[in-house]
Amino acid sequence: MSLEKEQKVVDLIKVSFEDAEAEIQRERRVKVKVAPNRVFPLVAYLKGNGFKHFVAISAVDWIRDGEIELVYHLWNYDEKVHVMIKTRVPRDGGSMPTLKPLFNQAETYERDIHEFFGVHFEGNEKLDREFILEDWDGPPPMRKDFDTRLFSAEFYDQEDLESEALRLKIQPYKGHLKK
Amino acid sequence: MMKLLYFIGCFSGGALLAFLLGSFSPLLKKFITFLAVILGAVLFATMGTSTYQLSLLFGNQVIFGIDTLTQFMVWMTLGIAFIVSLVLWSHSELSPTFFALFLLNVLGTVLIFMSRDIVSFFFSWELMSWTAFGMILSDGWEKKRSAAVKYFMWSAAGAYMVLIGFSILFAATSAIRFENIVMSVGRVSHGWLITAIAFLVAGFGVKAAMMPFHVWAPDAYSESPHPFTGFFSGILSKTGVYGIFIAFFYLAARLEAVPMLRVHGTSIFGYIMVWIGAITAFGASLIAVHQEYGKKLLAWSSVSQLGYIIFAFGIADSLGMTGALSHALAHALFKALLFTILAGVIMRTGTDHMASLGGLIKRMPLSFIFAVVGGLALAGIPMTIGFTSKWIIYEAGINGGYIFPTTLIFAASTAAFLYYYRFVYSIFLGPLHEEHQNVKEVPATYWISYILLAIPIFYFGLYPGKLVGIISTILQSYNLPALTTYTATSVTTPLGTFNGMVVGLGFGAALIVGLIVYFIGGRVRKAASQTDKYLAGEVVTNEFELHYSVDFYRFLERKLSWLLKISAQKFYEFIGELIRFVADINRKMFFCGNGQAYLYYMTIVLTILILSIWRIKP
Amino acid sequence: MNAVGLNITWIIFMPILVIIIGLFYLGAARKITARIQNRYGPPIYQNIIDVIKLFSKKNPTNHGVMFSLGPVMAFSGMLISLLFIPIGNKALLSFNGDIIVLLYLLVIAPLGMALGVGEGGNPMGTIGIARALTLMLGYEVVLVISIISVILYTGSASFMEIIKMQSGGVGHWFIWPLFLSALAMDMALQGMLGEKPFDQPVAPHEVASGPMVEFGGKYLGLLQLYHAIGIVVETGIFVNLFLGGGTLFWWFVKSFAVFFVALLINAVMPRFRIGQAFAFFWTYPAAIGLIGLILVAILK
Amino acid sequence: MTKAKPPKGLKGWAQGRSLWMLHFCTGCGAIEMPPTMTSRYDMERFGITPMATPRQADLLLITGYLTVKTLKRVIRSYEQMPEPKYVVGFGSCTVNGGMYWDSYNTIKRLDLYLPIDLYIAGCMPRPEAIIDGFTELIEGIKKGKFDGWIRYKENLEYYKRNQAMVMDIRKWSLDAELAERIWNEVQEERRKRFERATVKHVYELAERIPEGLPK
Amino acid sequence: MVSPILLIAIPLFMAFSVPIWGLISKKLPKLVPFFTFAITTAILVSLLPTLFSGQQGFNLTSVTIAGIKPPYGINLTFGPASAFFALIIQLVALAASLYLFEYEPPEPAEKFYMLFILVVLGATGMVLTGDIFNMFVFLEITSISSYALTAINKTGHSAEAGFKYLLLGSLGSTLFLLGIALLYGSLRTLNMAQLSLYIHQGHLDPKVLMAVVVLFIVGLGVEAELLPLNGWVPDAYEAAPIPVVSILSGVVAKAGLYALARVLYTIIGIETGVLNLLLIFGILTLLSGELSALRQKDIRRLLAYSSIGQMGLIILALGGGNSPMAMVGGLFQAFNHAIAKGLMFLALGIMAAGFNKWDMESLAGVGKAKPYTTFLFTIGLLSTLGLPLFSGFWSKFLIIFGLVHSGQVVYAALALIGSVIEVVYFARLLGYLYGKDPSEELLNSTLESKKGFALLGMTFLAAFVILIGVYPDFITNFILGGTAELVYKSFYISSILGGI
Repeated sequence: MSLEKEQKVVDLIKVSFEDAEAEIQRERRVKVKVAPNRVFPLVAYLKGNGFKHFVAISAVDWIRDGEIELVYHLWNYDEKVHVMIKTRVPRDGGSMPTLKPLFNQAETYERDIHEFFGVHFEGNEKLDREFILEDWDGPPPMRKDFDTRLFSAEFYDQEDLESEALRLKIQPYKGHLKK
Repeated sequence: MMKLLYFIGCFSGGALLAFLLGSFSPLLKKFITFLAVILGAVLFATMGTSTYQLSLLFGNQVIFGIDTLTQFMVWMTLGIAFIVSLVLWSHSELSPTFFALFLLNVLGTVLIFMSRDIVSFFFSWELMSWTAFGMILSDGWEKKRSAAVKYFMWSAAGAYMVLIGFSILFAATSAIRFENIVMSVGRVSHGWLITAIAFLVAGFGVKAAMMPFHVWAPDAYSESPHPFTGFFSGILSKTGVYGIFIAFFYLAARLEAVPMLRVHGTSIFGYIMVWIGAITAFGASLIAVHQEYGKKLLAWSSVSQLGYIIFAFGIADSLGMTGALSHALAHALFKALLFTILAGVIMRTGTDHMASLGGLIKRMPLSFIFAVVGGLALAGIPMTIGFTSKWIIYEAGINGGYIFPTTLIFAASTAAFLYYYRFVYSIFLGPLHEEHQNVKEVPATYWISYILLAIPIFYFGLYPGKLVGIISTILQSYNLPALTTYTATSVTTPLGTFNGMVVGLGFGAALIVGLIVYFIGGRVRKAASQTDKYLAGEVVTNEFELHYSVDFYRFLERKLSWLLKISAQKFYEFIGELIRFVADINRKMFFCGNGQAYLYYMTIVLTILILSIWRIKP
Repeated sequence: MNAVGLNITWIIFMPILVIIIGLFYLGAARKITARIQNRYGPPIYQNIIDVIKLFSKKNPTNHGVMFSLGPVMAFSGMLISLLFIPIGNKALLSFNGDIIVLLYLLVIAPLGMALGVGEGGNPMGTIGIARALTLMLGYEVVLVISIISVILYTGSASFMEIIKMQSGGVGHWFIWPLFLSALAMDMALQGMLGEKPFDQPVAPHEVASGPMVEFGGKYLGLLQLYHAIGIVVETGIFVNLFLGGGTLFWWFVKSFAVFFVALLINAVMPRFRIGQAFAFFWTYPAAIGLIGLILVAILK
Repeated sequence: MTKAKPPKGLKGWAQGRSLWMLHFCTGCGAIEMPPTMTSRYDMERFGITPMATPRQADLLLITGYLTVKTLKRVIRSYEQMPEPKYVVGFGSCTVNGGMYWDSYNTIKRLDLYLPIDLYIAGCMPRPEAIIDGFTELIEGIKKGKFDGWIRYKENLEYYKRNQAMVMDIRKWSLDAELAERIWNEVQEERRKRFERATVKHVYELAERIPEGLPK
Repeated sequence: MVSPILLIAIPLFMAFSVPIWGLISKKLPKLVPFFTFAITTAILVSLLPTLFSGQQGFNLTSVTIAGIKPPYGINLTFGPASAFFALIIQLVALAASLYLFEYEPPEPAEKFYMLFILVVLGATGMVLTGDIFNMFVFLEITSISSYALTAINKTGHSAEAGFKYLLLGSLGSTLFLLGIALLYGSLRTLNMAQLSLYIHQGHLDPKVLMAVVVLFIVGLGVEAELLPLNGWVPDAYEAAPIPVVSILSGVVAKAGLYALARVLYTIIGIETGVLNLLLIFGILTLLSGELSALRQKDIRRLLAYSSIGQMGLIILALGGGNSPMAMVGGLFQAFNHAIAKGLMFLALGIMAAGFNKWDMESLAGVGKAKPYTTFLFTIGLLSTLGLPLFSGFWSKFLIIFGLVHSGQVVYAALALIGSVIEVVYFARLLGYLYGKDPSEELLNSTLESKKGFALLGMTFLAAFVILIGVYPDFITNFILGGTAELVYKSFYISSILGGI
């Protein structure tokens, strides 16, 4: 199995973006690492070269490095090549330019990542509206330093509520009825 | 003689006084108008059935007569005029000119029904037309210009068609009185008679908003001053209907004998009118369904309802004419009611854009109740006058064998439910908008007029025979076929029977049963708030549009787009463009501002004329 | 006077009978649909249980006076329509009004319901009403074409006259000479009954059961009763016009047969979009009806 | 005020034999409903029919986990149902959070927020179990033994307080005044609890991350 | 003894005495036209009763000048038709002269007043004279004064307009003179009655007769605003001062119309087929005028085109002359048009006073700024549209009836199409006048209350419009007489030449 088309994509990127580390991950899969400020031009460049489908943005919390890695997925229907653009922003006060001018749907992914990872996307106007987490004022819950077990135990404090129920003589669940 | 002059003087004097004194005190103009209408009605009541002569033009005796039909139409006119003058008590913002023109308009309308000769008819006709235009004008018409100009142009065109028709008759018979024309109509050749009738029917058809002459009506109705619209749509259109009656039964009857002109057992005019009426009713109601503004909707509905009347006139047998005249009354009543209610809504909220209204039942319950009453009549629900007349029209259509037009009429009637529901839902039902939280109920003048209009609507619905009786008397006095099989509460046609009282009592009983069943069911819980609705568990607040009133029948519109694309409006716009093009060419050619060119023209004319003289003269 | 007295007895008795039979129709409908779908299905009296339950429910939400009056008006409107249709040779009130009167009486009920739904203020309900009215514009034309062809054929718009003309056995039923009209009317009936493929107004998956979205408890109970009577009345029109009426038993049998046909179609059909449904009515059934009408007009 | 009682006799029988169900199918349990409804198990033979709106429904069926976000909608729907009304918790997520026991956003025990009449345990319960649950329910209703809605009405403040601990109840309750009051009352405690739940999110946590994860 | 001669003599004297009055006081010349026309109107009104005394119900008096009897001497005829047109002229002139009180003419003012009187004098002369050459002379007096008045504003624009008018008018007069010359060459007489008699008796070669007809129509058509000869009209109406415009439309055009009617009806006779010519000219003028007005923005030009259209309607009505109804309607319409259009122009002058912008946009909302003037304007407008309660209704009604009665249904229909177009642009104009809010500039312009005298004159005209509109018989006898005088040649001839 030759990797000609993948190589072509890598070459394509290398021509214009010398600082990008592009490599073929496997068949139909190309991985690119760039600096955060180069993501926008790179995506724009790829969009102009047949990568019409903006698939998603995902994020990884590299807690030891103090960085959050953003992965932008693009897909070319003609060549059938998937490009992953990886970039890293600092965990604290990290910020990326929005991709909304290029792909409208990026807005939604950015809101999602903003809510769950706390990455700021400059230029995204809807970023401050609550999206999935309603009435949430804690830390972004998908970061690795968020202790979801603790949160679950403390916030949904069942013991408290149950003791109150016992005081009120409420039997929340009456058990099986005899046949 | 004097009584007629008093009658005319009452209105014209009232108009003059309202115009002169109205600017001093708003109360005065309202009072004068109110008084003039009441006084006029009293005077008319004393006039009875009689004939009056006036010496008008070159000492010619013009005739004003009152017969049963006149009484019917005039009482209808004065009744609605009374309603309007009552409602006007709450409208000080209208200028004195409006009040003056309104009285003149009523006078013109009444005189149309009274006049028995060409001169006075045309005089009254034009008086009625231009005063209506003046009223649109007097109400500040920044946005209304195109509608008003369109109305004025069309009514002028209609009036001129009438004029041509009359003048042909005059030229052929040398008579100006209707009775003399009818007597000597035998001397008129068929060709001229057909031409004259065609012109007359077309001319009257403009006023009766007959397709394809309807394009002015929706705009003009919707842009006229709100309290006046009921009169405009309910009564002024009836002058067209009356004119068609005159043209049709005075003159066209003579054409019955010509076999060539007979289709389907009736005259070809009748056949054409049946079709025109049916298409008008059907097309206009389909358009009404897609209107976004209340007045526009009711205006198109008016066009549609007038189509019913034209349809029924076309059938021209006893059932058809009874149906036409009774629907004339029915339409006047319920359309006046609906327009008056809308005027009240506009007065309180400032808009008739249906998407901006909604939920007013909570603030204006009386208006809602009467909107339902008007709607029942409009949709032709039994127990209201609307059903009485529509039912006769349907029976007439089927009995006359006009199966396809009748089907269209039925479809139009179904479409009436569609637009009526849209009207009443968008304005009165649904969620109440934030800015209308403090809207008040309409003032007393309004709801008194609602009640006054609702009484005959129900009375003639429960006693259909009474209405048919009145109309039969009229028709018999004109030696026209009349429906005779009726009792006070029931009417029988060759096809079937309708007993309004039984339906009414039955429904009353059923309603009681329904209520009993309802109260068996026990207590209910009042909705906690306006947002207490099931919307998939979501709480929808005012920031979202919960009022389903924009593009109400979008799916229907999509399916019918091919039909709605056919537009007389576009055709007329094309004609207008053409005329403007010709006008420009003409102006650039003959008034180019070049003295030389003018001299050329002069020389050319001189040369052509002299040469042609030498050639033509032997 | 004896005849009148009898009449009044029936007038009181008939609605109760029709309500019960109509509820059984609905139960049967569920059972039959279940059997078609290879299910066991609820008992045939299930709808009676439902109505009892609905009336026994407490504190259904009320959105205003018209909201309460709407179902009442729907029920009463259907009740009065019932009296104007001869059922099993019992004329009830139908001497006082003909087919056209009935057609317009039939409108009171939906109108009342529509007004009630309107005050409920739920946009889904209004969408349902808008759909129902659009559908009505569709099938009413077909219905009217069929009815006009019957009236043309018989020269009368009175139910009793029409039934009388069909007396004398199966051969005299108008379904034979007016087959096309009957076919068209049956299609229209499908829409009138709101059975698939014409159940867009109440489509539960699209508009949360449409008009009924805000109605619960006794409101819904009234609407169930309205629906039960409605089925009998609507199929009854067909029975009287084309199947020759008949005695009380046979009348209901015929009426159920008509309903059964609608049910079978309902059980196997998916749903049209509302625009499609409307367009459907104005094409095939209308064309069939018109051909029938023209044939009647020519042959008459 | 007399104490409301569950219906008995004819009413109870009719109520039991005609259960109209609002199924809140956000959880994975929804997949078990189609077989229950269709020809193999056919729950319509018990008179149980799915309904589209809470106004018509007698039974609120919650098929699986509820997040805070969906809980709001469920409460809203529940309050809109006419009485008598029943709630069936379906699947272990509704019992104790199930596999989402440590999720930051999933409520753990439904009966703290809504008066559950019946739990059908299992992950997921098979249609047989569902039918069994329904039969229990029907029999119980006929005998007037399920009174969840009465409990809810009588202890409304308790339920509202519980709800207020996890969500903003002001917008989502029909009784707006009560909701406002309770919301204001629980603010302090809610804030404390939130702090307690999030205060220890520090780097020591990072130590728990196993070595050898790719960088 | 008052004599119709005074109608000419007094203005003549007053016209040339204007500079003398000017010597006494600078303000005095301003009053001269009004007093002149007040006197002449009084004389005319006092003469009117004599018209309706004969057996036929009306009377025609012939006044000889210097005592020589008609065929040989010069005479003035004072019959219903002459008197009717004289009345029109005097009424309009009176109202316009009242307007002059408030109008500052361009210097030298004396000349303006002189010319003003002379125009009316010439027109009155044309109407009253019984001698065709005299008619030419008076036509020249009228037209030359009008040229001067048109150009009196001394701007390039008005000079151009005046020049165009001069060009067409003088050529027209020449053609008219040529026609007279032809007649005189053949028949050796200039007296109209005599000419009529000779032509009636067939002394004239038909070809020569038709040539004369053509020359007369084309010659007089310039003043009567017939289609290809009316190129001067919009320019002149736009450039001339407002009182002059009202005179041009109300007086000069009517005099030309009278001349045309008199020549064609009385001298030539309608049996010769000239009517078809009139019909064609009339309908073309009507349609062309109305169409041109359709998209006009400048109100003066709009009214000018409308004026052309109205003149076309009158000519059309005269073309339907084998039905007396159309003829009556035509004369009636001449009256109505003169009064209504005069009223409209004068009102327009006040509407734009101290402001001097004449397009619709600038005058939008004037109904709120100057309500009374606009009201008067509206009365004129509604009358022009032929709406009931205003005098124009009856004339339009009669014209259409008459046209159809004389068998010209197509022309009637075309005329009505023209009327519909008229409705469109006038309705639009009304919309501008009343519908909008007035601009600052308009509100700050001269108040209408400062123009009391002008308003008085206009009110006077408006009263006529409404009076006749409500009670047409006020004037119909007059018109019937006028029609009879124009149509029944034998009556005219016998009245002037003595019983033949």
